[in-house]
Amino acid sequence: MCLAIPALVTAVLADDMATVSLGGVVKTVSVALLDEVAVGDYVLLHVGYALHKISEEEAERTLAMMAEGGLLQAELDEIAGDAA
Amino acid sequence: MCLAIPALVTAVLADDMATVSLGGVVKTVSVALLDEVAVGDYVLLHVGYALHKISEEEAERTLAMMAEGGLLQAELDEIAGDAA
Amino acid sequence: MKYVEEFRDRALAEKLSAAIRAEADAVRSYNFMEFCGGHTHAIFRYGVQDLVPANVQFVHGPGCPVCILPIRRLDDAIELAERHGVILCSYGDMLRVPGSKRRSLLSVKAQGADVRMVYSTLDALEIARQNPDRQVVFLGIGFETTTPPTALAIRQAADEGLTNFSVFCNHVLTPAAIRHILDAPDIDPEQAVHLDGFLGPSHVSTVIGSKPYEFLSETYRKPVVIAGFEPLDVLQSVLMLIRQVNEGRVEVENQYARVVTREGNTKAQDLVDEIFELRPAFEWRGLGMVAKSALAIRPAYAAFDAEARFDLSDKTSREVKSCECPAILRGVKKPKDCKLFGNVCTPDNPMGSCMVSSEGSCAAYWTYRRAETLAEMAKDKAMAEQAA
Amino acid sequence: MKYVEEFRDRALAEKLSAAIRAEADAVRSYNFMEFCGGHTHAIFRYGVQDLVPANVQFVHGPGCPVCILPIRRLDDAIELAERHGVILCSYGDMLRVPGSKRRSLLSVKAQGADVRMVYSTLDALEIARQNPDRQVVFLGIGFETTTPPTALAIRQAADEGLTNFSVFCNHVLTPAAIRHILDAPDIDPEQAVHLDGFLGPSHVSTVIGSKPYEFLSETYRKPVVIAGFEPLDVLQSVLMLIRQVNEGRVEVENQYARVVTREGNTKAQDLVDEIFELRPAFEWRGLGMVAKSALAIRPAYAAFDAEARFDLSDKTSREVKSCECPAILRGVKKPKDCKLFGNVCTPDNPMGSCMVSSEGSCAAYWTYRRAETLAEMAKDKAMAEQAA
Amino acid sequence: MTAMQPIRAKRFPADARVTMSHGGGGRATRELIASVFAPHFANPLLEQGHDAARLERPDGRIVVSTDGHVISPLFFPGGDIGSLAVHGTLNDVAMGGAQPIALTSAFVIEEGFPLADLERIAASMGEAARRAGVPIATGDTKVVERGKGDGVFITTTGIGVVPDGVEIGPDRLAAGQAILLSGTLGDHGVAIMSQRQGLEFETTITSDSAALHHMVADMVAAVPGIALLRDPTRGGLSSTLNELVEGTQLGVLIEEAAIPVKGEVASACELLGLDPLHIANEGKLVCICEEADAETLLAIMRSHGEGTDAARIGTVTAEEPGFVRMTTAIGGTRIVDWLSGEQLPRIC
Amino acid sequence: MTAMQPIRAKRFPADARVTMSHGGGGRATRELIASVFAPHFANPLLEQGHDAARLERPDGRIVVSTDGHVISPLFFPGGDIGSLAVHGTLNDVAMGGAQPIALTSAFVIEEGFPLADLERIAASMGEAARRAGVPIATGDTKVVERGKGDGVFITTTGIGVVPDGVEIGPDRLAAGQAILLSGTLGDHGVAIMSQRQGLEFETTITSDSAALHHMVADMVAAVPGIALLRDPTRGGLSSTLNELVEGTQLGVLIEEAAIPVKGEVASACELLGLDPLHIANEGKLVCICEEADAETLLAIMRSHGEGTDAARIGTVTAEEPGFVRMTTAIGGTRIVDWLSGEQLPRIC
Ligand code: SF4
Ligand code: SF4
Ligand SMILES: [Mg+2]
Ligand SMILES: [Mg+2]
Ligand SMILES: [Mg+2]
Ligand SMILES: [Mg+2]
Ligand SMILES: [Mg+2]
Ligand SMILES: [Mg+2]
Ligand SMILES: [Mg+2]
Ligand SMILES: [Mg+2]
Ligand SMILES: [Mg+2]
Ligand SMILES: [Mg+2]
Repeated sequence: MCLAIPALVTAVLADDMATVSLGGVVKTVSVALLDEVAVGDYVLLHVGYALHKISEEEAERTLAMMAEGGLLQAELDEIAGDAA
Repeated sequence: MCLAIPALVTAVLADDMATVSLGGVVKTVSVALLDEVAVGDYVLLHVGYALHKISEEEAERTLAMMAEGGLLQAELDEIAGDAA
Repeated sequence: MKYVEEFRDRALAEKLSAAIRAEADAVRSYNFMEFCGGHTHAIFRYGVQDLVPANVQFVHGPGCPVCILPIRRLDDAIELAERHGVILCSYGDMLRVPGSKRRSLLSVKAQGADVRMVYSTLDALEIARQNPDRQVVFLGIGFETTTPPTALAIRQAADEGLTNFSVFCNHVLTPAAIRHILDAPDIDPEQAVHLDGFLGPSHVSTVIGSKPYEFLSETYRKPVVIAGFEPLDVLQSVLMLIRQVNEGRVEVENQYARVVTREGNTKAQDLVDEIFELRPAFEWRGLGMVAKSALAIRPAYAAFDAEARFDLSDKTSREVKSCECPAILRGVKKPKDCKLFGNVCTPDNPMGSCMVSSEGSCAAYWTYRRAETLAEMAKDKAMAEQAA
Repeated sequence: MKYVEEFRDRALAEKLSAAIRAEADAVRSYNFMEFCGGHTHAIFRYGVQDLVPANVQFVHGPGCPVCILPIRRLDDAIELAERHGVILCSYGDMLRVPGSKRRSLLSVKAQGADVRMVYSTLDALEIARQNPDRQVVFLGIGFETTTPPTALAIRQAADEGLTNFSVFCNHVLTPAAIRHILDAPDIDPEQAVHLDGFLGPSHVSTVIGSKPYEFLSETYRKPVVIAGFEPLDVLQSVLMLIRQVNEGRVEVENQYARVVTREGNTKAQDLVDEIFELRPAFEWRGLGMVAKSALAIRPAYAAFDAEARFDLSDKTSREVKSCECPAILRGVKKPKDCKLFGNVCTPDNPMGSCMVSSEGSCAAYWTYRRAETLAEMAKDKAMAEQAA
Repeated sequence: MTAMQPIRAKRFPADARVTMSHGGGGRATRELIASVFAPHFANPLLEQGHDAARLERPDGRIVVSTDGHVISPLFFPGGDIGSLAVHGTLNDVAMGGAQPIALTSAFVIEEGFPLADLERIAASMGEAARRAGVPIATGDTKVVERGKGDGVFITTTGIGVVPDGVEIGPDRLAAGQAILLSGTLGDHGVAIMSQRQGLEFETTITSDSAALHHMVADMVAAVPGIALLRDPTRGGLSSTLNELVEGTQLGVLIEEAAIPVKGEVASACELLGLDPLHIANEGKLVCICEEADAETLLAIMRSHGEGTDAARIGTVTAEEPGFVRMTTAIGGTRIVDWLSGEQLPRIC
Repeated sequence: MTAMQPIRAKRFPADARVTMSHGGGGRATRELIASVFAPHFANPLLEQGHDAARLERPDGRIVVSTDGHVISPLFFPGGDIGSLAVHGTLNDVAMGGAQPIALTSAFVIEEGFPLADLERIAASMGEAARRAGVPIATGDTKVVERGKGDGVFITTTGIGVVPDGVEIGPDRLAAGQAILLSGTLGDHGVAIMSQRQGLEFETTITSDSAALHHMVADMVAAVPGIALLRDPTRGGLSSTLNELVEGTQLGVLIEEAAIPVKGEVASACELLGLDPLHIANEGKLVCICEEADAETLLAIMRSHGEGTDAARIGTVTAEEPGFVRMTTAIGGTRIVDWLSGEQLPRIC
């Protein structure tokens, strides 16, 4: 029900509409719920509407945290220890 | 367009309707165009309505005339001559 | 089937055939017009021509209601179904007749219009009752036979207070058409076929009686035999006509006495009078405008008159060029004289109305006598080429 | 697909899994409720359970909008489609949910009701524009994620002056439901599951932000991690929850920071505020009446409110007896505890709403973990028999 | 795409209807098949559980024929779409002089169709196939949205084996051959039309729907040199005969008085303005053979229940190539034309 | 009931539509067939002019399969209902290990359908059949009233011959066998869905609709002992595998990461919330064989245009009988279930 997926804005159209691409699949959606949107933005798409922009920076931070999180707390401590 | 066929009245129903039989095929039709109709009457049926009663007497006369008519006028004269 | 099979008896047919051959005067010809399409159909379906000598010729009249409906009226019916979105009900044969641009009620149905074939005005009324939110129009066509059922339907609708039922009335009158043909002011005398007598309408006469044809013998001096639609009826009527001609009599005789009386069905006549009135004139395909030849719904029943209820647009309706239906319906040409016959025009792909109804001349020739007709056409063509 | 595939990476998953196994304290258990059906689905579809130790348990919450719609409201929707003859539009999952007498929107559609699946409220508006002579009702269901699109559709309809479009509004609010579960006044303490933390809503939070969950840590002292819907998001969030628990922290953390902010989408929030107002209370399947847990259309937009426009009859709506959905939706039972599971109740023939949506617990167990569940059920049964 | 392997039959409620799910190709489709079709169609070929059925190596050449059945109404006096779909295709195979060895059936069902009616059709189909001794080897089920179908359409295909030496086909026609008809014309079409809404009439006529391959087997055994067999179905005898001669150097002459037509069928035709020669039959055949074989074949036909009214109705001629001519009841002659335009209602 | 003998082709006007007359069985039916179908289907079997086609005595056992095609939209990227109806049935025959020798086709056409579209479909069907080297031996045409159909439905039946020694069937499955897939999943279903009204999205994906019997011929020649072949059409790979094991003593274990899926197909599935395992394919096959034959067969598949992406995706197991289990992308496991409920839109 809350299915939503990331999509790249490829064109901003009239009437609060935009064209987005999801891995090559192109769809026309409403961006009326966003304050501003630009070509190149990634947005989260839900039932034909963009709900929110996606932050590239945060995504990368999350992935980095995962790689980190994959380390055991003990190993992290060790790394911290080594660094110290 | 003016297709019409003879049918036997098998039952007189309410609302100026009647059941008729055409050689075993039974159909409910309107007899509203006839002054009176009784079981046993033959009627001429057209687009769901009985148009006219059929006269048995006249039908037989016609068939008899045909049999006669089939004789050449000359033969008829002859017969008349013989009888005379 | 009583009153049917007896009138198709082969032994009797042979007797009548022999009598006709014997009595027909070999040195003259007998041209009899059968007004009714019903007769045309019976003649062809049973091969009646094969039972009469070659000098007895049937001239096919305009008595096929489907054939004589002018294309403009058919375009109006198509407009009712398409533009006004009504449920348009009609008898089966009417559906395939091509209107302008070769569009028929059947082809607009195939494109989504709601066109329904009915077997009776009773069905059309029932459709109206079952679809109270739709307008239902019955396309009323036909001669005096078919008119009383339409009149009854209108009265019934009035009695029930149906507000969604109306009739697009195209009912026409036979005597006026026959008179028009005989007046034939527009016919090239060289083309004109001399008519020696008429096979009078069969089922029409059960309603109006034989009296309305008496002007034919009285004014026009033409023998008339009211004839049944079975093949023996036709043969006997031909024999009766030959005898009138040979004897110099000019009478209205009634071969179809088992159903037709001089007065007809007066109850039906009264009902028709109550609902309908004479139109000053009406167009017949083939005959043009014919005075006092058709009925309109009386103003008292205007609520049931589709012409009053719907705004029908002006239109220029066009016949297929080189279709000879008009001349065929006047009896001055035969289907073989039309160069479209069997070539591009067939019952599956009719160009004119005469090719649609099984009572139309072209359809009858195509369906039942195609081999002979095509052979004649080939012969005519060869002769024409030789002449040229 | 950027932002999708990275979050399904197997190597990273294995790392996270190893970390979870290492950090989870073997002598205690961790019971985390995922509120959202989206999480439930991700957990099952990717077999996330297989990557966490047995003492980390997922407790499935009531976060499937299809599952928690009370049967009475569904019966109302069926009535709109059947008795009022509207074009009823809804998202796909809703169509198969059984209402009273096991009738669903899909089954009444099969019997002739005009029920249409739409992918967006934009489609429902378009259907209304294209069918000006029909009433079109959009069955609005869903949490805060799905509400703004409904709000926009209503405003659009108002702007266009559409007179044949309305919404049957069943939009509900997540924080109220979580609060209700934690208050759990009606739950038998023996049955109650102790919850060690929450996987916070993912896409709901993109709209409302993480702030509305702060009461959970502040008032109820429960750790919360707002978690994305991809499997790595779930694993990482579990790790973060374990760390909070192990460290005795109670915070609202945001794992899904790439889309969720503390404030959320204020434009969408304002729009929702303009169109909707709080209902004093609303019934949730499983939870009963929950105060301030749902939205109604404001009187200013009553013209677009199907509840105002149509007269919905009183009805006694009945759940299938012995369907355990209510207890499952509260997290106090599991699908294996329902004796209908897999027996008479399957996704093709659902008895309760939890078996319909792919986000429902019963459907998830059936579809993705049937083998294990049926084995457990057999074991439970054997033990019960031994005990007896 | 879904084999009819019985997986798990289930009992549907009495008022259950077909839904789109039943056509999705998933478990619901399999359950429908297992519950509604498999019990009635049961046979070893179907139980192979494969999407395609494997038959034994045939002892002769293969004959194959297919027909879609879209009849309305679905149930009519003397049969239903299920039995019709079996008989219609078996007969087309038999008209090749072949003995049918297997049938396939493909259903297109309209959403909302009552399962009880579907089961009734399946039962009738199964019974017709069993009686005919021909298994329904494989099948297919599709569901279309309400308003995109008309209850049920069934396409059946028949596979048959024709013995060596039997070379039935239009190329075998020659002037002087006798034309035989296995019984009365028009029973099927009239039975259907009697049920048509707005046209209803009562008659005791029932459809002649029947499988003719057993009769054909005896005919072919006695006279392997039969020139042609045809079943005069849609379009009636007139279309069958026209199909044979149109565009060829041969004609046909038939005798109206010799053509068997039941009294009630003749009456119904009068009522509707139809010609019995245009009306569909579903249990009759036209056989064209050498003059010398005519009596033998008539005797064989008459010895079968389906051929009791068999009659010699005409002759192949060289005189009027391309035309079907008939001596009429009153001794005149006329062309017998194809059915022109639409025959209402749908009769097969 | 009407053989497809070319009588007289005629040119219909460009905007002509199918009328009820075209289904009456009379001359209009024959003209439609002669004008629209015959030119595209032309082959010696059809020209026998008989309602049933007679094939030569086959050199092996017969395999027969049938499918109704009710796809919407009728035209889609990579094909149309015509080519699909040919490929779909040829493939079912090929899945029996057989080489198809003939097809039949039965059309149910909705009144008002544009003749130009019908001809386009016939042309595509004819071309697909010619390319496949399999004649359309006989056919049938019915017309239903407007609102009682959906453009065109086409039921095709395929007849094939399977060489002795080839015994493909579900009874041949055994634990330890390898499961091969001939290429990417979901192309057909996604191509169809991209055209669905109200759902439109743009993609470069085209249907994989293709005939597989040439590839199968090479596979069977190299490894006559192939245990099973199936085309994962409606219901997708999940239904195909479940059909095989449900109710048996065998299970299946597949590896999500090993299953080829195109990027755009995966994206479209995300967009629609669908699982590629549930999506229909029309040019793929699943092959189950002995472990030892897996590489040989993969090499053969990859040497054909239709099998370039062939992959080993799993193994038949004895461990969890009746279930299809999958190792997921992240290394967890789950059951792979049948498609549940309706798959929208109609995809075959
Ligand atoms: S053959 Fe056709 S075109 Fe010629 S007159 Fe007759 S109806 Fe008209
Ligand atoms: S298995 Fe079915 S009946 Fe049981 S709780 Fe779940 S949805 Fe309800
Ligand atoms: Mg199939
Ligand atoms: Mg298959
Ligand atoms: Mg056939
Ligand atoms: Mg047949
Ligand atoms: Mg319908
Ligand atoms: Mg056929
Ligand atoms: Mg046949
Ligand atoms: Mg198949
Ligand atoms: Mg297939
Ligand atoms: Mg339609």
